[in-house]
Amino acid sequence: MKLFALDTSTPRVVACYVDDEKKIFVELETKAKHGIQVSQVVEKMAEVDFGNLNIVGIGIGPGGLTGLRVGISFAYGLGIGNKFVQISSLKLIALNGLFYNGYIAVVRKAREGYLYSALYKPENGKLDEIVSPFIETVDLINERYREFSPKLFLGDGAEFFESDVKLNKFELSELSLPTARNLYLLACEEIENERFVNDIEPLYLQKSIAELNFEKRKKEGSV
Amino acid sequence: MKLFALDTSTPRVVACYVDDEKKIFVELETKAKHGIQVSQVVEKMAEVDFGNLNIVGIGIGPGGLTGLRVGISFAYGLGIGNKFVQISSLKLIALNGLFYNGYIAVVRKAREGYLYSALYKPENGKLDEIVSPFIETVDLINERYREFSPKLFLGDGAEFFESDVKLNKFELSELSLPTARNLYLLACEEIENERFVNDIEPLYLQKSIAELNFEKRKKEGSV
Amino acid sequence: METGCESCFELGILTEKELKSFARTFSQCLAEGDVIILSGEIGSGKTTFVRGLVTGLGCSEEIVTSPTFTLMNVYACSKTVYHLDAYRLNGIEDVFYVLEGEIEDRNGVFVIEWGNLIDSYFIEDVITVFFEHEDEKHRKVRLRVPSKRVSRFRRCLNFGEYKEQ
Amino acid sequence: METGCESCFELGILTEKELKSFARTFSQCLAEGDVIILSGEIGSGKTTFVRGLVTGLGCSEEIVTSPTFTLMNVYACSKTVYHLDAYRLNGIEDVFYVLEGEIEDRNGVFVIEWGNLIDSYFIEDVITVFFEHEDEKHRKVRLRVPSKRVSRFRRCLNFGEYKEQ
Amino acid sequence: MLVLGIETSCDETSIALVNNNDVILNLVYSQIQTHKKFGGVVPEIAAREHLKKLPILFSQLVKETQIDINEIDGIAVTKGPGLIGALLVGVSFAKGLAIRYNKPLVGVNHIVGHVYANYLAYPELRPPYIVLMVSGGHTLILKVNESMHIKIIGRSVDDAVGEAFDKVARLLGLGYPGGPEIDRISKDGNPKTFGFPRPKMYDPDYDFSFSGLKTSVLYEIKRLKDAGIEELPIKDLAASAQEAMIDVLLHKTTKAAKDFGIENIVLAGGVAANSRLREKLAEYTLEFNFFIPPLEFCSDNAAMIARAGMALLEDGKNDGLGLEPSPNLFEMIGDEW
Amino acid sequence: MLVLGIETSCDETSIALVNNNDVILNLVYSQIQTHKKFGGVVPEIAAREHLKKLPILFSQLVKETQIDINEIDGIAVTKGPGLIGALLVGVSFAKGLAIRYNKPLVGVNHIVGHVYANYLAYPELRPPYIVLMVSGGHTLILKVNESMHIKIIGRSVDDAVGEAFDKVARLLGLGYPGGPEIDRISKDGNPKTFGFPRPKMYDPDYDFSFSGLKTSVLYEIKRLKDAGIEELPIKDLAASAQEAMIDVLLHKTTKAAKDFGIENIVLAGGVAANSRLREKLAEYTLEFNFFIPPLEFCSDNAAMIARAGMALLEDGKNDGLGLEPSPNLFEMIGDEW
Ligand SMILES: Nc1ncnc2c1ncn2[C@@H]1O[C@H](COP(=O)(O)OP(=O)(O)OP(=O)(O)O)[C@@H](O)[C@H]1O
Ligand SMILES: Nc1ncnc2c1ncn2[C@@H]1O[C@H](COP(=O)(O)OP(=O)(O)OP(=O)(O)O)[C@@H](O)[C@H]1O
Ligand SMILES: Nc1ncnc2c1ncn2[C@@H]1O[C@H](COP(=O)(O)OP(=O)(O)O)[C@@H](O)[C@H]1O
Ligand SMILES: Nc1ncnc2c1ncn2[C@@H]1O[C@H](COP(=O)(O)OP(=O)(O)O)[C@@H](O)[C@H]1O
Ligand SMILES: [Mg+2]
Ligand SMILES: [Mg+2]
Ligand SMILES: [Zn+2]
Ligand SMILES: [Zn+2]
Repeated sequence: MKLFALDTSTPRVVACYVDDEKKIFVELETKAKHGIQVSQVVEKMAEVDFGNLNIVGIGIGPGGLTGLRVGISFAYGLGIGNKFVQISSLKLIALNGLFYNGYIAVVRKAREGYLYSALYKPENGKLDEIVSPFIETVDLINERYREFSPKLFLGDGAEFFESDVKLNKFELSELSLPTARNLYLLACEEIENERFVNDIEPLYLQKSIAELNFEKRKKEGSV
Repeated sequence: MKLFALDTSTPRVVACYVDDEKKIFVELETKAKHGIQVSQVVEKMAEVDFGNLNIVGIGIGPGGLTGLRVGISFAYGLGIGNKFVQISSLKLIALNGLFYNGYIAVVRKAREGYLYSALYKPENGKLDEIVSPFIETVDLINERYREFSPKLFLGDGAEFFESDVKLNKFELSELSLPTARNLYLLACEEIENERFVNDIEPLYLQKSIAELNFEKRKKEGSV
Repeated sequence: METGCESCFELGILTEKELKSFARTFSQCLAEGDVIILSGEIGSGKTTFVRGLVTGLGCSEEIVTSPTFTLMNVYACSKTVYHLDAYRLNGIEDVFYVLEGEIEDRNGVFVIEWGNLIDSYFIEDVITVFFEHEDEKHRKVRLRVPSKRVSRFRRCLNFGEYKEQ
Repeated sequence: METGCESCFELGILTEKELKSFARTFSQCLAEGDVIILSGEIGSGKTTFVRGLVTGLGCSEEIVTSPTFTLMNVYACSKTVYHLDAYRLNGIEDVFYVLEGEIEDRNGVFVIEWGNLIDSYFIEDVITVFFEHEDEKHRKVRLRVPSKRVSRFRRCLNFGEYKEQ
Repeated sequence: MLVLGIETSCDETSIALVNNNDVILNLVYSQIQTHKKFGGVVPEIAAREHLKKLPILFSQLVKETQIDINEIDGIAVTKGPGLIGALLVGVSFAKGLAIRYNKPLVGVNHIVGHVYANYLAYPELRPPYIVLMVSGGHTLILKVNESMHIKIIGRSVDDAVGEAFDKVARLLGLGYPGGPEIDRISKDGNPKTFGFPRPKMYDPDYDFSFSGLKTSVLYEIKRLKDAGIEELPIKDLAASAQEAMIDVLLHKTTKAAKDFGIENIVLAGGVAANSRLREKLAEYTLEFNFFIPPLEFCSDNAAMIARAGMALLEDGKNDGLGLEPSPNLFEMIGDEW
Repeated sequence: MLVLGIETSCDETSIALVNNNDVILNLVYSQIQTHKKFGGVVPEIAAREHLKKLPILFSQLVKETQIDINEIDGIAVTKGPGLIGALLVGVSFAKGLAIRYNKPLVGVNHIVGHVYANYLAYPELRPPYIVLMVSGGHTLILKVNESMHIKIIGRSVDDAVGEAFDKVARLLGLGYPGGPEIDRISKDGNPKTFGFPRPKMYDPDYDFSFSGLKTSVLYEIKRLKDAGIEELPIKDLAASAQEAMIDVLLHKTTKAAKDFGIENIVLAGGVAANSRLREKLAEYTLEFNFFIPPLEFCSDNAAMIARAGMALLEDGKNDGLGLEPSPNLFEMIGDEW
């Protein structure tokens, strides 16, 4: 197996390369744009033979739209014609809480009071998806997750929620970002289950924020 | 803060660089010796200004002796005259189980039936050290940890123990290795608590295996 | 153009020069975040109006070009001017994405040609300038502002060479 | 040298050539993992003995040099020969580290000059060769093997030009 | 030199394989959605569309040409100007290919790409030349010297000419895009019926102004209606409006060529497809050599990008992983590239 | 050229600052532990000791010389031969310094380092020369040609001469290390009293054999004891044994020099400190030029490493991060470097 995987859904670009001889994990977070960061990450993998990959793994979001597309297009260039596996970017973050005895709610800021979110439950070292990724306001997310307890909130939107675990701010911010090693674990899970695809489907999530706002204001207007 | 940290206690060399502008995390595992791997990791941090670090963090073991010394000597070259922080290499591995609701026992093969071990308990996103690193046989380790329950065993020696969590072999092997991000978290914990040192004390752990074996055979001889 | 509009200012029939001059004065009555809809047929003077507007914010009128194809031009004047054109948009859905993808900066003024095509988007208070063809050299211009800002605009616009209701 | 040793073979007084020849034959009686202590004063023939030993395992005697300063030489013969010298070691503690740091391979034979200095380390069965000065050209050599291996060594050593008890 | 070209700067997704001046295959994703008036013009939607279409086109190209990508000499992708989200899709995909097949990668200026579309039809074309770049978004006169150094010497101060075509067409009740419509019906119209103004025709600069034309057409229509004419002479109106635009385009362009002593005039952009423009070039062919790209390469396409990139690759240029899109490439360096 | 040298190949931890041929400061960690006969000889312990001592020495060097490391031109560290764990400490530390101060880094062959110890005292020394390398671990004759190409032409087939000194000293009941002891008491002894053999003295090769000497001394002692002499003539025995060793060393070395037509003979290693050896050189000074390092630089030290490294740095060599220790450097390339 010669696997290269990449996730560009957050400000921290993470990538890994694994074959029989070596494993390389790289994570990069700078002020540069995603296009530049992906290039820098690839430069840190100079010993990788990108001409001979057999599987390309790619984070499909949700997350920053431009960053996601940079990653997915690049993955296409690397792997078109070969096998792809798709990694859920929120699940990737959730993996930071792999041994939590409860529910992990990943919440990532989209815009204007809306967040991307999904809910997972760790079971024997794997994460079960309880609620698939969706986009909503803080209140409605809390509503949706009310029945699940206890909860650990991860993601850059966690500040708006109350976890049942008390983490300090710095630690929470670090645990709210993906790691390359976890990307590898999720890629392997996909490979193990033979969930290969030829076309990558980005998870933008249905409505744009402006549209949601618009609908919200219409409702308010008619009240 | 311009922090560079490194751990060479396992076959996977991990390092991070963090300042206000950027964060770089690298993990490398190849068939090459530690000296070469450290050089390769550093080459992947070409944008780091190693001439202007103010803190150097280093994993002090226990672990492979040669690898440890390569890392520590290198860290000395980088940071002598500045501040060092020391990271416990077993604790670094334990951090993979950060949210486990129980005890994390890290066990790493030393030689001839002996293992390095330590015991930790996660509390609110930090690990409390319950038993400091020591070296012993499987049986005596089990003995020592009998009173603590439940337990998750991590480390390349975990195959000799029974965890209360069922992980598959591959996943266990990955979670038994350090990550660069966790190295960063532990380095920050040291910095936060201002545990700076000028001299690095490697944790070789007191007796050599041969000496332990010798004593053991003497006992058997006199029985 | 509707009549009997309470918070409207009829500027009357203006030459190109007068129209630009009004736009210049008008620009100085704006606040950060204001949305200005420019409503009128092809060639009725919307883009010309923006030329005048930017001169009131310290820019030169040459920087203004038609945003029909670019969708949005941004002029860095004393306030940032986001000059949009809804002419080619397919409706509200596209508007969502234009604004979302482009407008990071909540400060500045937003001027939207053909904004009436997408007025259902604007629930909050907008300022609208209506343009009507009079003849080749003249346009009829009306300004409508949110009711609570009427007095402030009245005061602000009192000075200058243009007509008021 | 002790007398009345049950599992001993007295080789008697040997010339240098005879000593090497015996070492050669002796080498073929060894098993993987065997530890051979060479005990005797300075110049009593221990290193010379190893020269003979390696020729019985397919190597040339020139490859053997004194391990006094190197602590351990490794000869890659039909069995790997670990040629140690305890002359400079500070006692058991050092032995631990020499063996631990260097000996990855549990296969091979371990030959230790001045091994008697560290004999408390060896609880398992070792083979010991004792060397005594006779005169400038002759040495008195005795072999002691673990009791359970006596008959096997007797059979193995029966052929060759040397004396036996 | 065999070059793979990729174009995703605006709304057209295109990929092409070009061997020197021969276009082996040029694929442009056709806009099928008729319910949408204008297609995916919005940046976010354009970018999403490119991400969907580019891999499909690539696979189709490989399948139809049976090319082994290892055989190509380099990859050329549009660097700018354009929409940043859209450009990023093409550039990132190109980088992935470049790394995987270990090929040099160059970023191409879209405008320069339009200029090079001509080389596909006229391999012998060499600078210096004057370029008239006319499309929906651009109306420019460029001066290109011997060393391919490009300077903008004239531009529209208000509406682009393509935009003018589109708005006039709308005023006349014609469909979109307006240019081809006006072109079509003007064939049966009289260009002299109405004397629409040629703004800035005699100004000493090389700039254009087209916003006055739409008002002239609009007021002419009003006049006719006020005069009671119910059935408007659309064809004549169209032909006359077109004539005004073509006249000023040609006048200014040839003036620039004469002033700078340059014989070669190159046309580029969607409006270069206009048949009246092509007709009227005949009036100037004694003094100048005109180069017009084949219809297929007037509007945005990847073949022109591949050909423009070829010039860079031949010079040994390789932007590699450091290539980043420049949405404002056009403005960022003022009037020069 | 200002060079920082680091030596951790065996049991001595040393760091030095050398400017061209001047040693600004040479620090060797003194073995304080007297209860240990031989100090940290075991590889694992040696490596641990180096890790403890090297930073201390470095800090001391910086403090005493007040050097700003930014001023140095390069770093030289022993690459091999030696103990792998020990070498790694020096090499890794050196790499850290090299990266931090952005200085070129070169790996130095320890044997070559011993040769270069002479340059510190004799800056004018130039190859070709014959080297007699004599220490506890090594007894070698090297031929160094004009281009500093080094070939081993002779070696001990059994015990090293330093080892022979140590074992003879033990037989005579003297302390450790034996060499300096024998040197000392031989001054009051008669080297002709006993005619100990000079093994391989007249063999046509340049090899040595010293194991026979220890038995000769041992048997002589027996003879004396058997003859009833209670108080052994230690000084004469020592002087005679020393004479035998020195004779054969000088004979073979000068023979090699003559056979190869080389005038310069360089001594290196701990035994080069021997005063009788230095005396007897006088017999050959008409035919040859002898170079002996200052006492301080005969045994392992970092100054010689710095000086040897300087030659590499002047040639623009920079191993950088790719430098890895070669514990078997000596053997790996056969008889040649
Ligand atoms: N009184 C006037 N006010 C404004 N413009 C005038 C006036 N008289 C003549 N004009 C001319 O009318 C034209 C108006 O064009 P402009 O591009 O401003 O219209 P627009 O409303 O932006 O049209 P579009 O719908 O194409 O955006 C310009 O050429 C301008 O010079
Ligand atoms: N019969 C003999 N057997 C062995 N060696 C002999 C004999 N006669 C003479 N010698 C000589 O005695 C010397 C023995 O030296 P050798 O180095 O083998 O001794 P050793 O026991 O290894 O001493 P050390 O304690 O220094 O290691 C050699 O020079 C060898 O040639
Ligand atoms: N035959 C034609 N005559 C005049 N204009 C035309 C003709 N064909 C296309 N156009 C115009 O060209 C423009 C599109 O050209 P294109 O180069 O694709 O534009 P851009 O690259 O600016 O999007 C439209 O404005 C259209 O009306
Ligand atoms: N004055 C002397 N005369 C003879 N031998 C000496 C003298 N001084 C030191 N030696 C010998 O030199 C050896 C140590 O030299 P050194 O170069 O440090 O050895 P190595 O590098 O092989 O460890 C010891 O064997 C010692 O007996
Ligand atoms: Mg307009
Ligand atoms: Mg010996
Ligand atoms: Zn174009
Ligand atoms: Zn030495």
